[in-house]
Amino acid sequence: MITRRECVAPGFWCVGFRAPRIAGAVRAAQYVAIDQPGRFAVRLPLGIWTAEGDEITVLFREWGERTAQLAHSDIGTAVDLIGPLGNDFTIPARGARATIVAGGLGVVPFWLLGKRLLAADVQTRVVLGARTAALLVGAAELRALGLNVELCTDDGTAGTRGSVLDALDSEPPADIVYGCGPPNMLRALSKRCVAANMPCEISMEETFGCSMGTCWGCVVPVRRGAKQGSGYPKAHAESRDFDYSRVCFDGTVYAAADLVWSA
Amino acid sequence: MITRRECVAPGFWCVGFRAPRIAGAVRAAQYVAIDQPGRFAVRLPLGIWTAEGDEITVLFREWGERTAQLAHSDIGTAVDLIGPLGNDFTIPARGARATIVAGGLGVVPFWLLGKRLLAADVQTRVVLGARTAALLVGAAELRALGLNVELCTDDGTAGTRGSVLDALDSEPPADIVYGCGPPNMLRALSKRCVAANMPCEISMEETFGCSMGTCWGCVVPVRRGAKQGSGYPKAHAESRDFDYSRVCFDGTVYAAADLVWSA
Amino acid sequence: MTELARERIDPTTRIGKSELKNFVIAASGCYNRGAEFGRVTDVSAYGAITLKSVTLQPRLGNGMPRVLPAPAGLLNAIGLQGPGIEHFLAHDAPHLREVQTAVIASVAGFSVAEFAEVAARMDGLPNVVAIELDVSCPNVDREGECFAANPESTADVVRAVKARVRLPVIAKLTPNVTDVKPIARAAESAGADAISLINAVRGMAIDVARSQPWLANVSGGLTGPAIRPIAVLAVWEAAQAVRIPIIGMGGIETGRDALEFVLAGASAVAIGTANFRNPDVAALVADALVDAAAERGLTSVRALVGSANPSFAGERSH
Amino acid sequence: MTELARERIDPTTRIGKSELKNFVIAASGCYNRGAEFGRVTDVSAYGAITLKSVTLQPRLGNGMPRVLPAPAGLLNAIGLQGPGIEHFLAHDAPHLREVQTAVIASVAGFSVAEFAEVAARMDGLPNVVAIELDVSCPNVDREGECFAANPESTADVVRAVKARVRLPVIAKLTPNVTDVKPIARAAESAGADAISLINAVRGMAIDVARSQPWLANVSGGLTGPAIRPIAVLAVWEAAQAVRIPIIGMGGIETGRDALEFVLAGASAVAIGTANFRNPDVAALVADALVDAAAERGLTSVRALVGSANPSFAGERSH
Ligand SMILES: Cc1cc2nc3c(=O)[nH]c(=O)nc-3n(C[C@H](O)[C@H](O)[C@H](O)COP(=O)(O)OP(=O)(O)OC[C@H]3O[C@@H](n4cnc5c(N)ncnc54)[C@H](O)[C@@H]3O)c2cc1C
Ligand SMILES: Cc1cc2nc3c(=O)[nH]c(=O)nc-3n(C[C@H](O)[C@H](O)[C@H](O)COP(=O)(O)OP(=O)(O)OC[C@H]3O[C@@H](n4cnc5c(N)ncnc54)[C@H](O)[C@@H]3O)c2cc1C
Ligand SMILES: Cc1cc2nc3c(=O)[nH]c(=O)nc-3n(C[C@H](O)[C@H](O)[C@H](O)COP(=O)(O)O)c2cc1C
Ligand SMILES: Cc1cc2nc3c(=O)[nH]c(=O)nc-3n(C[C@H](O)[C@H](O)[C@H](O)COP(=O)(O)O)c2cc1C
Ligand code: FES
Ligand code: FES
Repeated sequence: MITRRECVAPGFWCVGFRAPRIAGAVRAAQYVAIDQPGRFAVRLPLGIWTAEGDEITVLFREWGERTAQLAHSDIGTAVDLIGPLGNDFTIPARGARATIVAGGLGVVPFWLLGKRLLAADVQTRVVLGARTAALLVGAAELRALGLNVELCTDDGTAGTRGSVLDALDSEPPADIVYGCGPPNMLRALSKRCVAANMPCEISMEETFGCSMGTCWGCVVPVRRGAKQGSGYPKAHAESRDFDYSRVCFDGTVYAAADLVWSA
Repeated sequence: MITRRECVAPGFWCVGFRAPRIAGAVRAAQYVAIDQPGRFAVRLPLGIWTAEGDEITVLFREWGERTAQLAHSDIGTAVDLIGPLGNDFTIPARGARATIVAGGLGVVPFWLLGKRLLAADVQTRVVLGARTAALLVGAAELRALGLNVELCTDDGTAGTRGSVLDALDSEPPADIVYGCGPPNMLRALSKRCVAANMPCEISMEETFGCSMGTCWGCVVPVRRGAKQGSGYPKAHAESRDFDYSRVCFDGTVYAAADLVWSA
Repeated sequence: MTELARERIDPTTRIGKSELKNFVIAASGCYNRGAEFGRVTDVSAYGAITLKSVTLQPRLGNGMPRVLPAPAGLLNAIGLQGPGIEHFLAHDAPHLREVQTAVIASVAGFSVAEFAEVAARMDGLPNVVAIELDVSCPNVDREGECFAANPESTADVVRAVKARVRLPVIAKLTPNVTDVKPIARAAESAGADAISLINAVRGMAIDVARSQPWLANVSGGLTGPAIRPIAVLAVWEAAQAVRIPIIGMGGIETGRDALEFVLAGASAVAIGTANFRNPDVAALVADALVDAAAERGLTSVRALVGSANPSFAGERSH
Repeated sequence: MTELARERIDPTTRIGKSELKNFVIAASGCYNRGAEFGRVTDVSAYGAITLKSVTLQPRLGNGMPRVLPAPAGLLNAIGLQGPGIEHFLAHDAPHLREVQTAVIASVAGFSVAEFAEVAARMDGLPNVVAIELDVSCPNVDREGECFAANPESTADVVRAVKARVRLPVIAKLTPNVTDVKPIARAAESAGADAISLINAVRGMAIDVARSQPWLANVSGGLTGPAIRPIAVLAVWEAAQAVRIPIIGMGGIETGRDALEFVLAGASAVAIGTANFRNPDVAALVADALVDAAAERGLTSVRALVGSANPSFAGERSH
């Protein structure tokens, strides 16, 4: 059931659901698959933003029809959720230093992760970037957790001017880097961390069909042998050598070193 | 905008809309064509039940997806209505005697007609029938107008046991008969009135496509030469001789003498 | 890429030698003669409206029910109810000059000779800028397959009509075939000035309560958003097969939908079922196409045609 | 007509010599090996589950994106990603005995010999009660048309497989043809024990923002409620053309939807896309079919088969 609904920025919404079982079990980077009334043939996957008490929230943009319908559903509407789905991030040892790098709505997995890292006494730095100030969401909620959040925008309309990657240069490397955001940012972040031999985990996104690991519609290429791959043998006819992994079921979190960006 | 919503019997709903222009213009037997959010390709036609002040109501059953969605829409929801559409009944001279015969949801056009007949000092008898008591709706609202309403059910669970037609035998013929309801009832009523040379007007229903007279999806057969027919010449290849009329645009009200039931 | 002011974008298109003031056409069978829609909307927002297909003889059409809502679509089996060409010329044609936009006449027939005869009598009517051949209507029981299921019979109809009329001729193709490309090519070789596609997709529903087909005609044609992916693919493939302009249609409700067809290779789009939901759809779509050109820094909507289709065979404006 | 108690209705059906405990089958490609769905639902509600099609060689499948929501449907172009028969036999087949219902193995191939080879190696696996031939997958780039577009090549595949396997063989047909009847007849004459239809309908979408096809594979297959009227008609026509049992599918979400297929002539129904919305859809549909028989005073669901189709060619139970 929808418990709250707030327009947090033009086109951006935060919607809450009463979902005690999910709220109790959820870990960072997990998502729910939402079935909506209307002629949608597949569920809408949305990352879980916050979880407190019996309630979870999602933070999303009005992309197309399903997100628009959710954004305009009334409080009290019954909603059919499956979740929490997907794997989660690795939590380092007490005292370690972690850097979270998020682009735009890539902030979603990091409320839960930030909370967890704080509880685990991990020194956490958060860098939040976007093209422009209007697309920066979630910073206030992360700060409210007690996290230190640095902002940057490509056009300098909020925080430092520049990309989240530029911001990484300004401080000593962390023990682990977490990333979520647009593909170009993730590719650059991933390559950089792999080159620097820095542990890095990325929460990936693809268009989903089933959200349950059965349709193979949501794959990303991973290194052959990666534990999240299909494990199928190399296809003789294929010249390129990589494997596919289902983001919905084997992800959404991958070690940067396992991801193949050139496929 | 939806102003009220009431379940008047299991599966039967009365929904109100703020629609000043329609409420001001509507005549009995007219309908609205409702566009709903969701993946419906065509509008839902519903007869207008009451009209008071700025508000109209519709009275309907949960048939399929569109009526179900409307039945479960919240008060305050914006709704796109086109209307009032369709023609209306003939009103006889002051002092005339009229009989209204309705089967089930065929009651819908008769709140507006009853009100109009009362205002025109027409002596009005209303016979409302259904298969069983649970399918009888609208009687209270008609009585509240000051109309005298007789009930009958096939199974005797409310009012007299028997069909609305049986009820017709019990009193002297009227100057005009109005009918709306299931096809079998309308056919019998129609034939009886035509045989008795009694003026009779029928509000017809068919599955609609466009609701605007352009798709020719909603036709009923009428006598060739009827003013509501297409006026197209007789097709050489056709052995049967009748014409088709668009219920949405040329109807919904037809003189019983113009309707062809055997086509 | 600079964004251009809307007023500086050329919204027009061409079907053969006829120019249309914008890309958006009312699909045949969904707009009647425009008289009824005049009540609620403005016909002039359309670049052209296509008339309901006219046959040689009057036709009563199919029995009832003729329509049924389907998931994201509409099933219909009207069966070409119509007055026949004689009555049309006498009673409807005189009103054509009142229509506030260009008119495309649509012809349906049951033999090559019928098509040629009706088309010839449509040629030169007031406001009429092109003649569309409904060789693909799936609802009418013809002996054997419908014309558009077969390249030769499609070509036969086009050739016969071209010999009799001066206006541009549009062959309207069906998606109910294994491969639309040879049929599009046959229409082009036979002299068609344009092709339009898609007509309705064959389908049916069973009335489970009465255990019989829902439509009196048993099967019907599925239209509306449900068929849009099928239609976009048909346009995409046809646009790789022929050089003549293509009028794309099937499930268009918004500017975004129309843009899919234009980028795939359509030089115009037609809207049928969506008129039933939104009588103002034409203006909305026409404006959105102009905006799309403006956003991309193009000076005409025509410059968008085929730009997502690397094997587009038609002429590119840019 | 008396209403019978649900318990007294026979819910079973037959595909060739194999009996299924109910009418409802999981469609190929939508249920994987059942292991993943086990998390959220009960596989045993299905009368059978069809495996994702297996090919001779391993296949990486298509690039991304592979799916896109469409109006009342889903567009997909997975491209038969899979382990190949060798790896399947070694790693997946041993788990088949754990599946809590009957299994239909699905085979896809790029030559007649491949089909025969893979099918032969599937014959006799634990729990497997039939072999379905995906001669109609629209996503994979084959030289020329796909097998199921052509009666002869469909028959060639069926004949070659029948010569190598003992299990009932099901030919899965495509709706992307001008006429499905000759293809169904060819499959029957070649010895198929059943046919299933429809596979996905060909379609595509253009990503208007990037001005390119949305799917990496350009075109894909449309599934879900959008295609239901197309599927019901295909089953209706096939049921007039062949006497072997038909497995009907395409857009089934409810018992009412399934009943349309059964009344049209399907001896079983399959559900694909609807599993993605409602993991409990199988039980819901199976129960509704039993209810439908009960309401009509019939003693078996099988007695409903074809009862809306006057020209139904199969055997009637009543
Ligand atoms: C695991 C996971 C978690 C996610 N979490 C979040 C989250 O927390 N917040 C969030 O905002 N999103 C999230 N997403 C993304 C979200 O699920 C998708 O954007 C989803 O597709 C939106 O559904 P929709 O029906 O609203 O839009 P859709 O109709 O699916 O459209 C999606 C996008 O494609 C565009 N589009 C569709 N068709 C076309 C076309 N033909 N041409 C051009 N563009 C087209 C739409 O305009 C829109 O931008 C997540 C996705 C995944 C897989
Ligand atoms: C002018 C006019 C006025 C009307 N006024 C009223 C009114 O005042 N009140 C009222 O209640 N109704 C009224 N109706 C009827 C109403 O518009 C229709 O019942 C409409 O179809 C309901 O839409 P829906 O989407 O809810 O159901 P639909 O999905 O359109 O289904 C309509 C009916 O068909 C059934 N159905 C659909 N598909 C199948 C199938 N394959 N097999 C068996 N059954 C199927 C549904 O279960 C349902 O009973 C009116 C109709 C017209 C034309
Ligand atoms: C009710 C109805 C009647 C139609 N009649 C005709 C017709 O007479 N001739 C024709 O060529 N197409 C006819 N069509 C097909 C449309 O012109 C169009 O090709 C099809 O509906 C797809 O477009 P849409 O999805 O926008 O409706 C008809 C469609 C509908 C819905
Ligand atoms: C993601 C996906 C993958 C599919 N893969 C296969 C396949 O490998 N083999 C096959 O025969 N059919 C495949 N199909 C087709 C389905 O089995 C079924 O024929 C089709 O989806 C229509 O049913 P539906 O509308 O219930 O989904 C696939 C369908 C989907 C949606
Ligand atoms: S969305 Fe179906 S496997 Fe991931
Ligand atoms: S519903 Fe279209 S003409 Fe009546």
